[in-house]
Amino acid sequence: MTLQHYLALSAIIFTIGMTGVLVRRNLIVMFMSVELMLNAVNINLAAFSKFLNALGGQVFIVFVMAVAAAEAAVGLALIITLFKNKPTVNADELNTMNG
Amino acid sequence: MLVELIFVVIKILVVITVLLLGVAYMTWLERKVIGHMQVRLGPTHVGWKGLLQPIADGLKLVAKEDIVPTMVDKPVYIIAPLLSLIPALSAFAVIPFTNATINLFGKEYHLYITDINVGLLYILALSSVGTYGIIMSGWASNSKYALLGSLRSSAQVISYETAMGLSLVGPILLAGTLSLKGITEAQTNGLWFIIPQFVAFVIYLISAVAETNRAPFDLPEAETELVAGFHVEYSSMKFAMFFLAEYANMYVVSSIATIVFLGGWNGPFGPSFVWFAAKVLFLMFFYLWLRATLPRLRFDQLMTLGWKILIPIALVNVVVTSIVLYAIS
Amino acid sequence: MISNLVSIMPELLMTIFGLVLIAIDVMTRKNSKSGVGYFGIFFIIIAVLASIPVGGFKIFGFGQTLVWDMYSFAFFCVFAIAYILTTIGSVDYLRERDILKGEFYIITYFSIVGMMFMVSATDLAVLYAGMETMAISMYILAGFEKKNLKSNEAGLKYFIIGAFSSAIFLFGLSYIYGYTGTTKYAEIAQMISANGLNNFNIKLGMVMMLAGLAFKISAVPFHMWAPDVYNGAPTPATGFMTVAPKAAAMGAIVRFVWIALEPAAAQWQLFFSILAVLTMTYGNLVALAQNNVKRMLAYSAISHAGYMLIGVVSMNELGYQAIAFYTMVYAFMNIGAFTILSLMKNKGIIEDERLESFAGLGKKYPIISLAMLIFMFSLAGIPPLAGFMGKFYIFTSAIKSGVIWLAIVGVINSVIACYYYMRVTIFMYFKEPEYEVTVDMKAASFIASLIAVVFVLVIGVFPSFFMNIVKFMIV
Amino acid sequence: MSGYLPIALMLVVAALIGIISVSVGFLIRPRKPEKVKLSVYECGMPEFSDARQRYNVRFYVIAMLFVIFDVETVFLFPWAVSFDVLGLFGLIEMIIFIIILVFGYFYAWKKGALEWA
Amino acid sequence: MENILSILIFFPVVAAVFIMIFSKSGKFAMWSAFIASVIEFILTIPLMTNFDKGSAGMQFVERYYWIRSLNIDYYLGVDGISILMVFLTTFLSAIAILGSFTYIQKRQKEFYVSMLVLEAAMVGVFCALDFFLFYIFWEAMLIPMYLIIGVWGGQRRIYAAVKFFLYTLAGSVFMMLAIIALYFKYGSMTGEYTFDILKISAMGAQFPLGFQIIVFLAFFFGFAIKVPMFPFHTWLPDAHVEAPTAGSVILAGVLLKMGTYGFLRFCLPITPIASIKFVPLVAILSVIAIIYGGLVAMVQEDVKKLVAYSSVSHMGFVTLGIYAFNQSGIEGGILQMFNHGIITGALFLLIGLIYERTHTRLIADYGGIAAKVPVYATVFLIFTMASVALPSMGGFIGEFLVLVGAFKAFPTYAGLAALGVIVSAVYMLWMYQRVFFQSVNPNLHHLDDMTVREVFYMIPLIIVVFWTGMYPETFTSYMHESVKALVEQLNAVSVAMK
Repeated sequence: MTLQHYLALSAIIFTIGMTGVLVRRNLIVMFMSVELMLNAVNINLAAFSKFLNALGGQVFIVFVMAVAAAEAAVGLALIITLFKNKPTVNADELNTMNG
Repeated sequence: MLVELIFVVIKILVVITVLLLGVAYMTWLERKVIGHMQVRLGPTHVGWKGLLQPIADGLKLVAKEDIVPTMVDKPVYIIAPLLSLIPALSAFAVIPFTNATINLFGKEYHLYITDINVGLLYILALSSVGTYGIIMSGWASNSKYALLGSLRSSAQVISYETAMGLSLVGPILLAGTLSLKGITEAQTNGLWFIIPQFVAFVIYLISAVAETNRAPFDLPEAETELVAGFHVEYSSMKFAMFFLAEYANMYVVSSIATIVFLGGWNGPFGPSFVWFAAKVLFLMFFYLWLRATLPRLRFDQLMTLGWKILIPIALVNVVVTSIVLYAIS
Repeated sequence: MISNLVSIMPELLMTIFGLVLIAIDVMTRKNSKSGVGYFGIFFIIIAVLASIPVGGFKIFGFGQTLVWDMYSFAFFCVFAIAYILTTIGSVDYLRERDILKGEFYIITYFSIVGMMFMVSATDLAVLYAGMETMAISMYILAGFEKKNLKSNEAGLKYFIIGAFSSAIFLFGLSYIYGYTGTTKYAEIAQMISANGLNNFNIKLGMVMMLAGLAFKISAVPFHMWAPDVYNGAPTPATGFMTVAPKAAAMGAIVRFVWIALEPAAAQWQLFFSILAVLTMTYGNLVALAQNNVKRMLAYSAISHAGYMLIGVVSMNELGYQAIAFYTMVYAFMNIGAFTILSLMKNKGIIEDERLESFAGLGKKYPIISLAMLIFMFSLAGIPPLAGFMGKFYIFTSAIKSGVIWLAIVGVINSVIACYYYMRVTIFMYFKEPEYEVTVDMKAASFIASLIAVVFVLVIGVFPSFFMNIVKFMIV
Repeated sequence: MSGYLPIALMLVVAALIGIISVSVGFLIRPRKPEKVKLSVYECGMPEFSDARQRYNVRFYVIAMLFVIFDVETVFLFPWAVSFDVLGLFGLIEMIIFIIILVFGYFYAWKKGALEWA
Repeated sequence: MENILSILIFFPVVAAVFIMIFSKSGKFAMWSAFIASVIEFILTIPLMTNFDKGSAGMQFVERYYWIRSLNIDYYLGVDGISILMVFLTTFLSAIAILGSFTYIQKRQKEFYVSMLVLEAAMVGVFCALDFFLFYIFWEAMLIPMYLIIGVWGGQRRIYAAVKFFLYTLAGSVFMMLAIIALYFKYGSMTGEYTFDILKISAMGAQFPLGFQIIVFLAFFFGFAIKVPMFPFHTWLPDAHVEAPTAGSVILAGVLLKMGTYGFLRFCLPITPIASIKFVPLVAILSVIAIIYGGLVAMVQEDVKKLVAYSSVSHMGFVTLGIYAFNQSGIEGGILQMFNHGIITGALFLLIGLIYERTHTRLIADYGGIAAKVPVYATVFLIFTMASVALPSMGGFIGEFLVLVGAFKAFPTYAGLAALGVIVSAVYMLWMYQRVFFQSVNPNLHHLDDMTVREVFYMIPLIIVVFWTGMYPETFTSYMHESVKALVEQLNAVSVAMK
């Protein structure tokens, strides 16, 4: 398990997440894809932290996780308020403002 | 290396076997104890004093028809019980139940499976995973009772998880480590943490009961209103697995309480394993006792207790502990 | 330890005051929630006054991960201005729509804490934490009008794309961390000057990170969220969102470029200048085609980010000062414009913010129209209004550093931009009304726009004082 | 790393036990599906509608609160472990942190997020 | 006396604010604006009388720190060239305001406020000695003028206003870049960063050629649009035609002069080498403007448009004279600026007042009105003659001096320009004939002659036209020294170039 392995794994996960955000149209799935991207970052940070023998990266992961939690809370709340007005979670139907 | 590996596998198998037996006989004990408390006898027919009852129950469950209702979300429906059971069993990987060692080929080995420096965090994390099993089962069943039960259950579990986590901060402050072994050793030559952290202990105990969905917090499966809660649509071994998971979780939280507050394997004399087992079993008995004694709470009372009483007290406990600790040192 | 506390003293003060605001919010009755905002103004003024870095001092804290200096202070002033104007100007709008809640002010307030961390960060971790504090608050603000579908959409779009951009930012950041072994700006700079910028991974990381920041300032091609979000969000919130987060991200970019990229400045000039050109040009050209003033201002906000980026491209002290000054000026004029926009109401025939709503306004509401005229021409950069001073400063910095072509692109753009700002005045003054439009100017909005107008004029004529605020010492 | 290998093994064993115990009865258990048996339980009546409907938003609020508070609790753990090292400054910082948390908590309380009636 | 220029600039602003706040009725607004503009004009008289004609330098200088961090000063002063322009501005503004009394029927208050603000900005442009200040005033004129055209203009006023605004702005932003470039160039050469026009002008010859060319082109672009020179003139007919009378008067009378003033004040001294290099370009464009403007004017059917195109032609003389680079050419140019302001202003006023009565400006709708409105016909004839440069009237002296200067510098172009004089006689007289003689248009039965007010504001214009025609020394004496200094500087440069 060299550093490159971890980086490759995280790059793959990141790409999957990114593709998910760009391709999928279900808001929840898009949000989950974003979380996937964040986790890819966490893998990177953990790997670097290990191979650099520095703790900074791991501290950063805690940051990222806390932020991801806050984001989840806010994001899901937004989805719920949207759903109350318009029962859909399809991103393509968010077209009230075209122009 | 290979020896080590084999030894670890053996340890795992032993622990799991003991655990499963413990779970099985806990059901027997539960029926017996509650029976006697209610001036009944409990199971008597299968074996001496009904001692083979759990085995019979197990066989029955294995042989029962496995009904999968038509409207369920099948993959999720099947994964859900596994997701409840696996974390409950896996938690035992880090529980140090004895300080005895064994000498194999000139090398000392611990008898507990392993010790990691974030043991407590690992257990908390696993118990969170268990929530997924509950919510997935309710969602997959496509039954109103199951869904409501699972929602209640997960709401309850996550509500008390916060209080539980906070109550553990005090002992961690005292011990200065997250390793369960470390916490036990911190109590070897001093007070058990139940003395300085009595408040935390009480909070932990209440939360633990709620975490495991046991009476008087057994709302998710309240028979009278929700039939059986989240596993109403489960039968056969899938149902049994929820059952196993519940009892295994009881063992887990009791073990944590033992380690964190009651000094773990520490005892004035005798083998450490016995002390550990005795403390755990006492706590398990306490569970049964509660079930026999207390009526079920209303859901709003449950939430009020968790959010408005336990969490503030736990927070105050953390602050006070840290300030006192700083003042002493 | 003391220096640690002093270095985050403004942020700490703001946080404490923010908590007090929460307490006030909880204690006030439902119909007097504007009091929360007014208390916020009071608190923020105290915080600003308490945190003036006397004599240009500069305090590093927490192992050089953040710093409080004149530069941070200048941006703090911008945020305070944005907060004060938004607060006063929003009361009537929010009450009208029945969303006058204390949370609006509290969230705005806490977002400022995040912004302050962004501009005073000298470490990527602090930058990230601040950025997310800001961003999450902004998602809520954008979706604040729960019952309005447009607002919901705005919030969600902002959220998805914002989270996406922070993920990209973070991924880049992780590479920088991995290959330089540090997240501190100064140490990154050392690594770069020692090894050059030949490491592909560092470059990739930088590009991804800067792209993530570019999302936050809505720079083209990372702008796609901006029009819809600015259009859908409640108007006062839009006013705030076009100003403060942009200023914060600009401040963060500047500090990053200033310290971390300093050894490789020349290589990044091209990157930023392409970004600037695209941003200005795209924002302006699309704004030309808009018939909804709010949307037009949204695109104009994109183009203004482009002008600000010219200051980054300059890579000199003057450019950085220019950005701070520009954001300050922009706060006054843009929030002023949005305040007036938020008052427009016609009786359901067309959208309130349509250009046609402004027809004949000059005759019916001369004072409001005059204010709008001033804001529009200020945004267009016509002297003697503040907007001109901002642009002048920016172009001065560009010429100083020799990127004359960019200055030329900039001025051509500002001429193009002039046309769509003028359209508003055309409708106000030169056209007869087609629909009945009412502008319900209450005391609070009046005061907000009055403050904005006065400052736009004052900064336009006597910019010295404000230029001195943004004068800071170089590291 | 070796500390984690047993955990991985444990997970594998636990999973195996789960899977085996589900599938062990496969050969002996009866299989007589019929329509009524395969319908979900609804007090013996034919099922009324799909169960996955919208449910009380309070569950959601609780979930949100949990996410926030639990993650905040996570910050307490490392602090508690290295309490000795951090000293007074760490204590002050954490008290500030807890104060912020408490404000958020009481805010949620006052806004009725913790009520269940 | 030492703050006279500031007073001149800010008095109209104060008056505008006063009107904005206290005016309840349009009548009050118009009278107070008129009084304010007359006071403003009276204030210029001591300026004129106290001016030391024997000095080429700046007088009445005021200088205060303004934006210290960029070394921008509030720096005012007038020399022989600009003082005439200040005089022209205040003079025409007063008359234009008086001339709007009946023309402007809606939103009078705003109109007069705009006029006063515009006046202040115009005076400011001519007095500013700091580049930055100059630019501020230069751009500040745009907003009131834009409003004047857009709100009170004719049918296509919106189009005209926007076109005017964007053209002018487009020109001036490049000027801004040039100004900033000069700031840094001067700073890097001397170590002193300043926007001081005089200091930078003094350095003019030492700027490297390439830099001079760039700066020259930027300035040229801005000023040529304002003048307007030939290819940049397309905004002018629209703006003049659509603007209300007062707007046209100010546009033609003052705003166009700013372009040529800019050439004199900036292009020549700051970029002398580039200016000399670009003489052929400017001369050719000027000649084209003279002839083209005249020919286009000839075929116009709209009187106002005709006068507008005649402005293009006349302003061509000005630029031609300036780029002759000799005493008579430049003096002729300045005099022509002054005269053109008076004459074209008067013509626009006259067109405006007949338009108020008939609501048409097409030549074909008139005819034979000389008999109905004899006074009007007489006054119109005077200014027509002045416009075709009849000797003894203002226009003659200016054009004559320009041609004398131009013959010295570039005879061919001067010859072609002289043709323009003939063309202008053709279109003006032909227009006069078609409007005032021939058969009477049956629609024009009720046509009142000029009222007392109208005669009253034409009289000063007539006086000035004859005065400049008979005794130009009154005005040229102001500029002799300044122009001499300028010519000497240019000669020194051209000698050095050889």
